Amino acid sequence: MKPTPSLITGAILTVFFLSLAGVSYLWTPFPVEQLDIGRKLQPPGSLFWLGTDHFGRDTASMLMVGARTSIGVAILAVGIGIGIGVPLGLAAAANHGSLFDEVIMRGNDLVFAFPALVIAILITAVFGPSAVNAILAIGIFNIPVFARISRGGALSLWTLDYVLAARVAGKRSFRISVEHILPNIANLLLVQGTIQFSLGILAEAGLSYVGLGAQPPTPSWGRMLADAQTMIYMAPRLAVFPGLAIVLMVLGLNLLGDGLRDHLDPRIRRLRQ
Amino acid sequence: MHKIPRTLAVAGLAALASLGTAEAAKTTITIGMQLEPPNLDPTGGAAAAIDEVVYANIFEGLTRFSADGSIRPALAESWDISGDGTVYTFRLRDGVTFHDGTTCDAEDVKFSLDRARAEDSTNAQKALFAGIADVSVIDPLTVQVTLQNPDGAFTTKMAWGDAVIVAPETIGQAATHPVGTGPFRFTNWVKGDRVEIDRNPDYWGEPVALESATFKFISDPTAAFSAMMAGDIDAFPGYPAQETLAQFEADPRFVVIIGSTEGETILSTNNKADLLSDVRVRKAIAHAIDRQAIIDGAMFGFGTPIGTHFAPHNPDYLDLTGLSAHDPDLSRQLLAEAGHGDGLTLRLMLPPPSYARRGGEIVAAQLREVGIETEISNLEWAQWLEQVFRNKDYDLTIVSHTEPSDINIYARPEYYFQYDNPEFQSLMADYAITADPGMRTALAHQLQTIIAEDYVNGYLFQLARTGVADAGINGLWKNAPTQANDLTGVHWSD
Amino acid sequence: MIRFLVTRLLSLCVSLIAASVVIFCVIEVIPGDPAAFMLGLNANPDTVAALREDLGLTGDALSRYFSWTTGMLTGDFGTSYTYRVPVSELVSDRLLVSLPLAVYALILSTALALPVGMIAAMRRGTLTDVGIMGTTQLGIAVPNFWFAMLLVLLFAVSLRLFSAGGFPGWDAGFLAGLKALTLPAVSLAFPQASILARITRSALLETLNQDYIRTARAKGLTERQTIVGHALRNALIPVMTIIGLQFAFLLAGAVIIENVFFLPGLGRLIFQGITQRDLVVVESVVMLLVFAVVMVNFLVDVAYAAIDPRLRIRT
Amino acid sequence: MTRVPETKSPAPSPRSTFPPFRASAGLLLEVAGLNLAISGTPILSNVALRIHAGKIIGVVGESGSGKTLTALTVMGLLPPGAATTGSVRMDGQDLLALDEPAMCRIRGNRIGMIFQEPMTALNPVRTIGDQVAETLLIHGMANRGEAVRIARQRLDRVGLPEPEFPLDRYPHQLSGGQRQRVCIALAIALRPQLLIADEPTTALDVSTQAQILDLLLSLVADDGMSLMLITHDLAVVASLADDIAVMRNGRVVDGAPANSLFARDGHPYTRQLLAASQHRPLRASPATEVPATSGDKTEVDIGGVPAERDHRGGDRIAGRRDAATLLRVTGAVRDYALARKGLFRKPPVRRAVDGVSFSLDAGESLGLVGESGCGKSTLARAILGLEPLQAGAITLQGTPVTAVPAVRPSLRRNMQVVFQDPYGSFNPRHRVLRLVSEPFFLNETPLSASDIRERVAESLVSVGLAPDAMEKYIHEFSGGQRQRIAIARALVLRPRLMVLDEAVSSLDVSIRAQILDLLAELQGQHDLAYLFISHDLTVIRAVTDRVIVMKTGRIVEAGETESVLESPTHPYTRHLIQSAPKIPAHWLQETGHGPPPQ
Repeated sequence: MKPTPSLITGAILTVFFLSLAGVSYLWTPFPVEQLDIGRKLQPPGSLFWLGTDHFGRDTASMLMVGARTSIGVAILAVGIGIGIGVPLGLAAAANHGSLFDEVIMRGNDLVFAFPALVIAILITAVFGPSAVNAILAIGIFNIPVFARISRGGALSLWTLDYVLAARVAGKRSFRISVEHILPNIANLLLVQGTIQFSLGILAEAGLSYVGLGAQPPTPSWGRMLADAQTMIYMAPRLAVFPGLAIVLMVLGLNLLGDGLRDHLDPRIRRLRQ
Repeated sequence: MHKIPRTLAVAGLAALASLGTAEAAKTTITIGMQLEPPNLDPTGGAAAAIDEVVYANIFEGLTRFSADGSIRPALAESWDISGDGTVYTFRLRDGVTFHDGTTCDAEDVKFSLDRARAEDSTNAQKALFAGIADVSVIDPLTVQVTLQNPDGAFTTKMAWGDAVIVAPETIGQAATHPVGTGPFRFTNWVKGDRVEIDRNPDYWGEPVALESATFKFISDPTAAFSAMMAGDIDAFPGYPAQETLAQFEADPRFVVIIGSTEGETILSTNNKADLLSDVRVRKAIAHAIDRQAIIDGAMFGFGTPIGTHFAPHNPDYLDLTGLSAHDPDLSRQLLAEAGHGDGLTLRLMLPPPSYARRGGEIVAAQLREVGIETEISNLEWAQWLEQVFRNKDYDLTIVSHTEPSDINIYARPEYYFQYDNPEFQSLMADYAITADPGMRTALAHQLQTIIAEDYVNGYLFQLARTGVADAGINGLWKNAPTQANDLTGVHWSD
Repeated sequence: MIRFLVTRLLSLCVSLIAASVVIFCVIEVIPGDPAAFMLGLNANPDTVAALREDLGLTGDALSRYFSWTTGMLTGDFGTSYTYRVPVSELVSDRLLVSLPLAVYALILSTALALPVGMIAAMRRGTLTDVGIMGTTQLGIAVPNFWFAMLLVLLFAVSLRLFSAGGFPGWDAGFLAGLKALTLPAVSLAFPQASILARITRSALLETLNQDYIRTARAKGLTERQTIVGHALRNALIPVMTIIGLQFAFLLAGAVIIENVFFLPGLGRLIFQGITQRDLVVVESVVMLLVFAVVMVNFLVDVAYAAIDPRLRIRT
Repeated sequence: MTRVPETKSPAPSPRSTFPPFRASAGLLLEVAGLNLAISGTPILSNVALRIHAGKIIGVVGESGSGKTLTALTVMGLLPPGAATTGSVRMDGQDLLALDEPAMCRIRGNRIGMIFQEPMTALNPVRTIGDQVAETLLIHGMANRGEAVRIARQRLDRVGLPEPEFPLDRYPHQLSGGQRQRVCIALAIALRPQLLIADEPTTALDVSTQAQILDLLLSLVADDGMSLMLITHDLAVVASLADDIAVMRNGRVVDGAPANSLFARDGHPYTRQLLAASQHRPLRASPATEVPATSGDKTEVDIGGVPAERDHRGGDRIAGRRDAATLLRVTGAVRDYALARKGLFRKPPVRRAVDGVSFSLDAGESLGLVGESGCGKSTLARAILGLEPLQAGAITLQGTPVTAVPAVRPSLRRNMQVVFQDPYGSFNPRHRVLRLVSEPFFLNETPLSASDIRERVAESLVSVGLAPDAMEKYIHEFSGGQRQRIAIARALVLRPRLMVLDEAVSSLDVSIRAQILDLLAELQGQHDLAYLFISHDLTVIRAVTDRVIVMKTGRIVEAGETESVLESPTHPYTRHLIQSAPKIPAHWLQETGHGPPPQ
């Protein structure tokens, strides 16, 4: 099955940023904690590839370490979403129509009703702004997304014959959910995972833009944008580079998500053959 | 005394600027401000923004600050002090009326002072009136105030925004519809956007040049810059985005006004914290700090280094920066002596303003150079007040104390940096009661030297007042002896 | 039909009550005391206590919860601690900004997205389709506050076409108000339009695969007649859900945009409320937003029934 | 508002008499030398058809033979990427050469078409009157008022009269049969010269199917319209068509007037189709051999197991051993709660199974027949312990089967199931080994991996598949092979009872014959009891000893299969048997292909 262009570009962009974050653990052009007011606001050149910021820190290194923050927060938030959302969704589908199912669905609608960003701000106000709280705030809003997706996918599978056959073979709903239902909605979760991952990046950028994401000295793209905002007229590049990083990362993930959906969806696959 | 830091101290979140009104008519002006006042009753709230709208414009006190910080008569035409300095007899100006037409006389003065010092008073600066024993009306134009003991600064205290004279009939809704005796009357307040005032036709003093004025609230630095550039704002006295001042200096349309404030920006140290009770550690911290780097990095060069807790523009200021010069090796040596050769970790709490957030990052980096690791946590004001100020649950924090001549906070052991030095406290008591200028200067120098040598805090710099204004405006205050935007003297030149 | 609406209304009330409980509890645990915040650094404890009494902060949580909720039912949201004015008045001022902004952004987004989505669906696989899908991918990926920054940089500061932000108030003329909301609306609308365009395209494609489309073609309808006569209305159902969700987001999610353009909207009111610990404002406004979202979902359900007879007429 | 009941049209008269020979009317439409390839893969090659005005042509063939695509080519509704050569001439015009606007003027006006799935063929959000009137409006044949009037007429004509079927009714308020009538109405609104019907009755019940076929017949007779009927069911074609074309792998392999198609020795494939549709596996008696021709799309056994089966003697019917009763169902009742009417009133109840009692002995084969919705599948699920009963009892070898809380594993080991849909019965992510060995979950003592492989291999071989099939995934097998794997799965634990729920309904005729043979053979070897559920009488007749006929949850008739089907006592059974289209007996006698001698 020949992969589509969107799958390739998506994969390239995503791998680029992931490796960027990975490398930043071992090496960055300049140490990020070290401030040197003397060399502040240098234009991009041979020494500082992308120039320096108002504290004299090398923008390229900041971007690399910032990638680590953004990706870390977004991945863990998706992890929370899957870890809690999927079991809830599967359980709701398993005893469809019961009170438990109703409660899960009502709970989902309730969480969707809350304005996500405002609640994130509230959480960080209560527990103080930090990367962990950002993960929590974004993670909470991933749970209903995955619960709803996995419940929808599972419901359609429960009516299939092979699930009935498994019941005839004496298996109970928990074992059926794990052995039969989960593997067959894995594609669904993978695609939704990439989408929520990209939304997580945007949410983390938003939170740290208003100062509620990862705190100094850990660099984060959102806060780089916020700091650069006041100097946008003197050094526009300070605002352009982090913005571009966010856009390319999110674009990569969305393309990867779309590509995977087409690649894995049997209906599309059959059309393509 | 300490108030929430003045407008010029805050980089913080977005505020409001009105759309460019028609080509600015010459008799009206739009002033930019960073923080919106929670309400407009100076006697009921501590927020600096309240005074910046109403002080000298809408409300007036017995006395008032002038541009250079000196005190001059306002509603009190003149006063004389009894021999032992405890009885003040104020003679009020005749024919003064409130904006609602009612006359302002001794009864109103007595009401204002009694209300501020009452048991259930919610006046933020209640301590100003603690010294008053009795207020009595001699005749409609004469008020006699008796103090428990002499107070050299009583007339200065009466010039504070919290001591303005209000009428009993109108204090009820002063929070939203202030009625004072000032040259401007309150007309409208669009919450979250602007406050509008206009000229008071029957003002007792000489009429002001401006027809009307609008205070626009913009806290976001970039928004402030865009609003100034786009011409939406005529003047921004407490302009937050110091990094863009260079562009205004280069633009003929604008003039940049650099002044100083009463804001001593310090690295407050919790003297009772176990690691920091050892003076050698505090000394090591002081020597690890490069003040000029912080001024350049956080405030883009605006601000004057200070060696002690005193405003440089004050005549009694003593330059003690030498005591805590930047000397990392000395710091490392002191730390070793104090038994922290392998370094230590301290918690650094930072309130919202940009001097704290940006300054904090630079200080953290400088301390790291000498082996002191810091865990930064950024707090909202509410959290800072509760956790740092009231519960003293912190090691280091950065804050700017913007009250005028507030070195007396070092005499209060329960104050948040918990400095308890009996010798300093007795000296402070003498300073408070001496009126003779020569004696006060000598005492001031001694006080400054003690807290410098004790390395109570890391004294960083005096907050500069960076203002930007349309080149055609004059009469704006250069310095900020108190939190105010006094528009009485402001007028367009062409 | 009526029974369908009654059950929806019932579940709506249940979620509102649950929401109010959740909000109240979250607010209760926020550290920081409004009175201390207002009185500043050196206010001595008894003045703070006096103010707490004055603001009604004392008293046990349960009675405060009931007074808050019953108050809300009668439209009295309590008085703001910092502004000392009824919260309802504060909110109505801010609503005059947030609501028009949300509607303006929604109209822009829908007017742009629906035609674009349809064209992409009808010309599936051609260059136009790939082009449109590419731009919408970009549209989704751009953080709206960064886009807003660029807009201000370009239109307000260098071209001086628009003001850099702020809101003159509707009394300064409808057009003036609209002009002030234009840049914020565009920066909100662009990402939403991208999402809506993609969903319109996939909904239309899904519908075009249905059997009744083939029946229509067999009756002699041209492709255009089939789409207009049959596909559009059926594709509208999923699209409407998204529009409903987007409106709810625009109302509450514009916090950051309101910051960049310093608009006196609901988002910033909450933000200031939190920083100044003006908790009664935060409680009431968040509750109002949840109410708006739930109502929007309810209206979308009603619209469903209007469009889809299967819901309206029980067999 | 409950669904409107089927309209009662006069009982269908079986087409016993051969239709009077029609004067050879003019040639309406001729397909000549038609080749079709879709994005490169060849689909149709050199298809030739002649449709005469006012006559019915039947196009028959198994799934994938290209019959539907032929029709779509005539209508010009081919999917993107389709390339055609050859010609489709109508009234001197080659339709293939026409541009889209011209083709749009023909569709619905001169050629109408109806499709297989009536439930989704109508736009759910528009009224039926609106959709019928649209055909007129689109072609500009009438203004708004006239179009509605004609629409009302056409709906009456197709048997949807005014009072029960106002124009403002919506599709979801109609049954499958009624919706197909609306589709017919909108296809013939402009009295087209030709109506193409692609499997019009496959998705419908036997009795509804009969009504629709009669409607089509009357339309042809009264309006002189030609009909191109596409189906896979020989009996439907035989009972209706004037001429018949047989298609296979995109070619027309045989074409002739209906009465002579089976008379002379036509194409072997035609004969094979006929034989397969009449096929009755000799239970414990030699099955008729089905020649497996190479290259044949139909079933080729994987792994080289010889197609012929060894013949074993032993007469099934006479010597039935009187074994103990295996399964006993007494007074079973199963209710489903419907949507709650009032908020507090108890929800109304639909009774799916209403007091059913019967018994099944070991090694016996019992048929359960009835139209969809008669409760036969619900009963089967209740027997398997998948759904609880509201009343009555089910016992297997004496021990009661109770769905709630759960059926004991020991009991479950004795009964297994084979479902209808070969594509939905298997988890696509598991290998065949794991699929077939799933029932081992019921064993107290888990078997070792090698034992499992051995038992699975043995089970696969017994259903005619090679042991190495266990390493493959399910998507690597055809429909017929999958059903064999399903049987292997059901067989692996040596159950006493096997429930077959429409197990062969979705298979092509020739493959169905092989599966029925396999089932007959396995029953003999393992003394299995079958509960065979189907709506297709020919299958029931071929496989079961006794049969139970069910209608709306109740047993209306039961007894020996032959006697029930030859001389039914209950009127409903009689109606069922008559409704099922049959190839006229005298056609078969002439060709010597009648049912094999007993």
